[in-house]
Amino acid sequence: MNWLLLLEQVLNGFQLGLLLFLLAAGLTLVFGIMDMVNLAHGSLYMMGAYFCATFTNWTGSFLIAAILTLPAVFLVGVVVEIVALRNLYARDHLDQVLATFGLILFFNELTRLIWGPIGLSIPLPEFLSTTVEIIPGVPYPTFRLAIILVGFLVAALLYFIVSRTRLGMLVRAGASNRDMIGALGINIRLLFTLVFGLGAALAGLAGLMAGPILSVEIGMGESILILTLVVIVIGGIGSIKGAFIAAIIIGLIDTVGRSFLPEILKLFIAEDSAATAAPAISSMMIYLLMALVLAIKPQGLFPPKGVGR
Amino acid sequence: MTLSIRFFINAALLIILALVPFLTDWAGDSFYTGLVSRILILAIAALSLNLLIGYGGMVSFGHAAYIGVGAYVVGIGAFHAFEDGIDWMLNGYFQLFTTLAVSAVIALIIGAISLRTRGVYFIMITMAFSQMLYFTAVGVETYGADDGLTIYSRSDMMGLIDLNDEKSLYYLIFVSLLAVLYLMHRLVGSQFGNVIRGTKSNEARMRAIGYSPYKYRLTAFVIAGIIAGYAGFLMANLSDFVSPDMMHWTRSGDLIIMIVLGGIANLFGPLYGAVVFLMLGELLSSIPLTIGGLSVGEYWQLIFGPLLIFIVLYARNGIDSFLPGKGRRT
Amino acid sequence: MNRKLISLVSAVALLGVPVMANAADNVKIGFVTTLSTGAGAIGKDMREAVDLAVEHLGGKMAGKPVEIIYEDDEFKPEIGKQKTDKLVKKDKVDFVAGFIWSHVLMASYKSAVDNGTFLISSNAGPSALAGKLCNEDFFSTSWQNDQTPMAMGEVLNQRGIKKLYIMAPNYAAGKNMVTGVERTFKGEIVGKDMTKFPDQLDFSAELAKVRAAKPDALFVFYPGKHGAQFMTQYAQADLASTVPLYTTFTIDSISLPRIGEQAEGSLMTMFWSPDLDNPTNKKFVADFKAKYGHYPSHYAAQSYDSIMLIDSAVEKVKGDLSNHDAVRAALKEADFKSIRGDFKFGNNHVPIQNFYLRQVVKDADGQYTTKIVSTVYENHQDPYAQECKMK
Amino acid sequence: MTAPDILVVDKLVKHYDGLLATDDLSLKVREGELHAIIGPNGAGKTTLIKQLTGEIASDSGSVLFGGKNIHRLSESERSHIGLARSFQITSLFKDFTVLENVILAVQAHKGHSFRFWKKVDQDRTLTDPALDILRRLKLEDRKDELVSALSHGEQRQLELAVALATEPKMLLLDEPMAGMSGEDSARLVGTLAELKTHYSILLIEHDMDAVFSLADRITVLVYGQAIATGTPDEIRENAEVRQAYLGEEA
Repeated sequence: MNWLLLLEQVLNGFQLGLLLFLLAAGLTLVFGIMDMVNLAHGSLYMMGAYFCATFTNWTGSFLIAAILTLPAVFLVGVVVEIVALRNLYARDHLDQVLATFGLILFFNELTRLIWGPIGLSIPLPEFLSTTVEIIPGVPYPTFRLAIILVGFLVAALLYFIVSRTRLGMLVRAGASNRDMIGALGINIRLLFTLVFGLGAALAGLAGLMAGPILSVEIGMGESILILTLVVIVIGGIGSIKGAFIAAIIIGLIDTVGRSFLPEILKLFIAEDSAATAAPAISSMMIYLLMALVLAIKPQGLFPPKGVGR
Repeated sequence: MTLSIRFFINAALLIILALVPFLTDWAGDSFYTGLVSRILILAIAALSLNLLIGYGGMVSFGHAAYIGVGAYVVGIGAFHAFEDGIDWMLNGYFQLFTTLAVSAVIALIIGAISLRTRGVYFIMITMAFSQMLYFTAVGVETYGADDGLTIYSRSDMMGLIDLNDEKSLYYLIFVSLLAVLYLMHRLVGSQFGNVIRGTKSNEARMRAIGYSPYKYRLTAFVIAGIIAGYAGFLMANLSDFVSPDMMHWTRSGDLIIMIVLGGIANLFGPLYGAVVFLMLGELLSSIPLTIGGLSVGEYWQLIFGPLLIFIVLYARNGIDSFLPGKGRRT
Repeated sequence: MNRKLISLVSAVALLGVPVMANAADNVKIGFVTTLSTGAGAIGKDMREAVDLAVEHLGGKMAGKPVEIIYEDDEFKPEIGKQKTDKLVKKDKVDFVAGFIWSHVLMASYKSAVDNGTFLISSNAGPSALAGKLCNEDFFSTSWQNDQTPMAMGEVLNQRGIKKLYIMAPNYAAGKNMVTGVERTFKGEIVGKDMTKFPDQLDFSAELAKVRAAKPDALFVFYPGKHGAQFMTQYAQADLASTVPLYTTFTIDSISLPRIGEQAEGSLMTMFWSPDLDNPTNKKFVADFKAKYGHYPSHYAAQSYDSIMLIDSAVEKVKGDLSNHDAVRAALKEADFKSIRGDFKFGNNHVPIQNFYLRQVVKDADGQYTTKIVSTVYENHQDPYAQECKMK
Repeated sequence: MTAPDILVVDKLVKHYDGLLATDDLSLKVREGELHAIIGPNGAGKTTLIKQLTGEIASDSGSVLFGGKNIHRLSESERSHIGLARSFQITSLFKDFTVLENVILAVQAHKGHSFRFWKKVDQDRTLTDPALDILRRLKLEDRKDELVSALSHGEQRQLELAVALATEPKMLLLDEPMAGMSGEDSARLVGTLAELKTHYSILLIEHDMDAVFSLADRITVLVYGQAIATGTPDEIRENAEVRQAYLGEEA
């Protein structure tokens, strides 16, 4: 085994995992507190990427664009919440799935209308588009390191908000006992709108950071949405901690598994069949993992207390 | 059953459907026979899914997988008959039996594991299993991988019915639809259906009065899987083609949309949903209107998306709410 | 707009209004491509080329007005099939052309040929249709999947590459590309990654493996949106200095405006390039740029050829499309000036053509495009032609 | 001469997050008696019912029903040996009619339900017993109404009807009078008085008038422990109860 390669793949795994966490955090909060399945979360991610691309184009600076993008996506989230989603909280999941699926179609076509069918690209500033030698002989893209850093910072910040602030207390209370916060006389509408906006901003952050490496495309939200749903389901719906751990696990398994699976398979089956089986198995690996976790723990790894029962 | 307005509307729809091949003959436009055939097949699949979702509250997000399984049985049979000259694999009864058996076994395995979970976890785990089947199909190069398989001979029904004849195939599909509708009607009103519906309504109370719902739900899951597999058998014979794309989770999503669109827990709902969903796409995409150089038809999803939201928000029983008369499970 | 009215009226036909027979003195061509979804960019390019071709023809073939009916396959096989059904059964077109994706073509293929309608692929080139399943009513104005990477394999040999790393998405066309390069490349393949399709987001894991394997070169095939994605990540990984990149169908005129800077200098093989020196191509590229403001892609070039091929056949039979065999013979003759110069079909109705090595460069206006470096193959026929029983 | 014990609860324990919901709880219910359990909110009454029906597992202790240890039986198996329960918060099948609610419970005790064809509403072996029970609880003329169309009082009656339809030996009634108007309560007291001649009943109730008029014996539960058991008169006189439950100084 090549240890340097393994190390690099672990870094890659963390980078993917933290990106997923940014998306999963918002989604799991909305899910946990409002009991709302929001498939359009991926569209907010896409908005983040498109806004950032446009702002970068206007201002010429990725950093300024990033700072402008966050409030912009927050606003989009708030508008979507007030116009469409607010009326769906009391509905069953099926209605929510259908309506937010409608939102996906709408956002995709609107994007195609405004920005055209060809994707955009986000040019990075010089200092972010180079590589750093993390250990001699292993250069690693600076921007990916930046994603890891931002991911950890946001995770720490969220941890602080959820465990130390009043908003966090309400969020925790909401995830385990939805009726209670109403009883406390909190303005629930405002709380929900704020939480939704926060989730949207996090999705936007993920989008603007994914944009420069994964390219800005129509429909970019859907493929990552599925991964995100897998993350929050494995983690336990409503649990930020669960989302964090599941995101890292998925990131690591996807990346490290993908790169070493052919070698591992060769230990068990003939080389030829290993070569054909490996891509198929690596494609379904995360689904296998999810089915396995749910078969053993039907409420995910860290179900918040009192949810679902 | 009382003869309500709704009864006449449903009957009128069935009569129109029964006449479709003649109407299109008369209009000299056989395209619609094929299109309506496809709609009816998807309606059969949606009906079976509605047993789970509408009556049983089990939101399976992987139902298209069984359509794919059924279609692949036909495709693989035709492939070996064509490539290797194994003629018996073209036998329609053999294919049909295999389709039903394989979809039953797969549904049994998936259901046995998935039904341990509830709510969104159930939605996600059923999707996960269907994606595994999807990627398996993509990975099997012998059977065309993602390019799929072209079916060179339709199932050979030994002279009982000729599936190559458009009208015969249409009527097979139509009669199948009637049979599934009647089966659902009986099932839902039976003791078994009572348990399924009761569990959706109040699972805790079901346990308290002495039921263990698991085995009933699993049975419903398998029944729905078998019917969807049968729909796949028909679909393969209609389109002469199978591909992994038929099993993708978005296809399962389409089935759910049909059900919700048609009005949930309503016998005819999935049929209305399938007709409206598929016709709407066809019609909206050919709107002859251009605004500022952009063809509206090409951006039809810009209209369809908000329409979905509107239906969910203001027409809680889908199309059902627009039809006169009360349609509570006939 | 007329046909859209007809289609609405026909929808009403379901409720019992008979439709009049189509006017027989039009040449009707159905064109199936992807217009919605993210892949709509390719469809747009193809449609622009078809519109330009019709314009060049003055809207007429053999004196008859040409009617093009565009249909959107939404990147889904069954929708492609449904639209093809509609074209042949309802619109009763004389030719169906277009098709970007092999799986959509494979699904739609029987609908057209079983109905006795000519099918002309403007892009997709699955090996089955070139080989065993070749059909006398099916023609291609593109290529078979294996050919372009075979040319690339030769290039790699010429350049003295000994150790090659291969990356491609794990689907039929991806596997064809890999088979193609493996057919001709003589050195050692030190690593091969078939990545998830279509949802792979990130190639970091594979690129790290490439770095660790220390190959002389990297060959990739990432069509459409994945191309831009791959090129960006390849550039960020700083591999260019140690592992040079060779591609097929990864960089095209659709992605170049976005990724030109990162792709400048990179090498690929193809049957065509905007700077290919023949009168038809010069006129096509110049008029296309003038009309739409950007370079045509190979998708556009192939689509242009599809229409011109149809025109040559319609002219040859003097507009009389009633004799199916005569039209087929005329199509097979392919007596027209192609954007590739001369045009000749093999026995399987796939063109026998040249393949070139081309490189990404900046033109005089600062736009990124490709120019031909050398000719790799002359009059190359695909390897599946021998499996086709047609003469 | 006392009847044999039908239910024997011995040293039952249940923890919730370090909180003892039932703490070494022991209790005996005699066959044919109406045994009431009273106690302040949070005394562990509903937890006890849930432990008895098997909805939640006990940490330790044992439950004997009809002399048989039911520790390993699932919730539905306990229903089949004759333990029936009504819910404190009405728990009915909301989109079913009144009759259908009762039929569902009758059906549960007529063997398996893998019967796919025959219409339930045409099956007299199901409808007849269901109609009988509705008649007993005076809900017969409401049989075709949806549950949502019933008044609160009627829903509570139906809650009881569903429990009765499972042909129980013993009823576990969790605050059957919760939220009822005085008139409805009076009617229910009449019903319960009639029922106690047929079934052993464990009744949890806050309505003290009802409890003291109906119960043969009463157990007082405080902080998960049974502090006293006896006839209504004995309980009225019990100093410990007065102190703990009624908050009076002894």
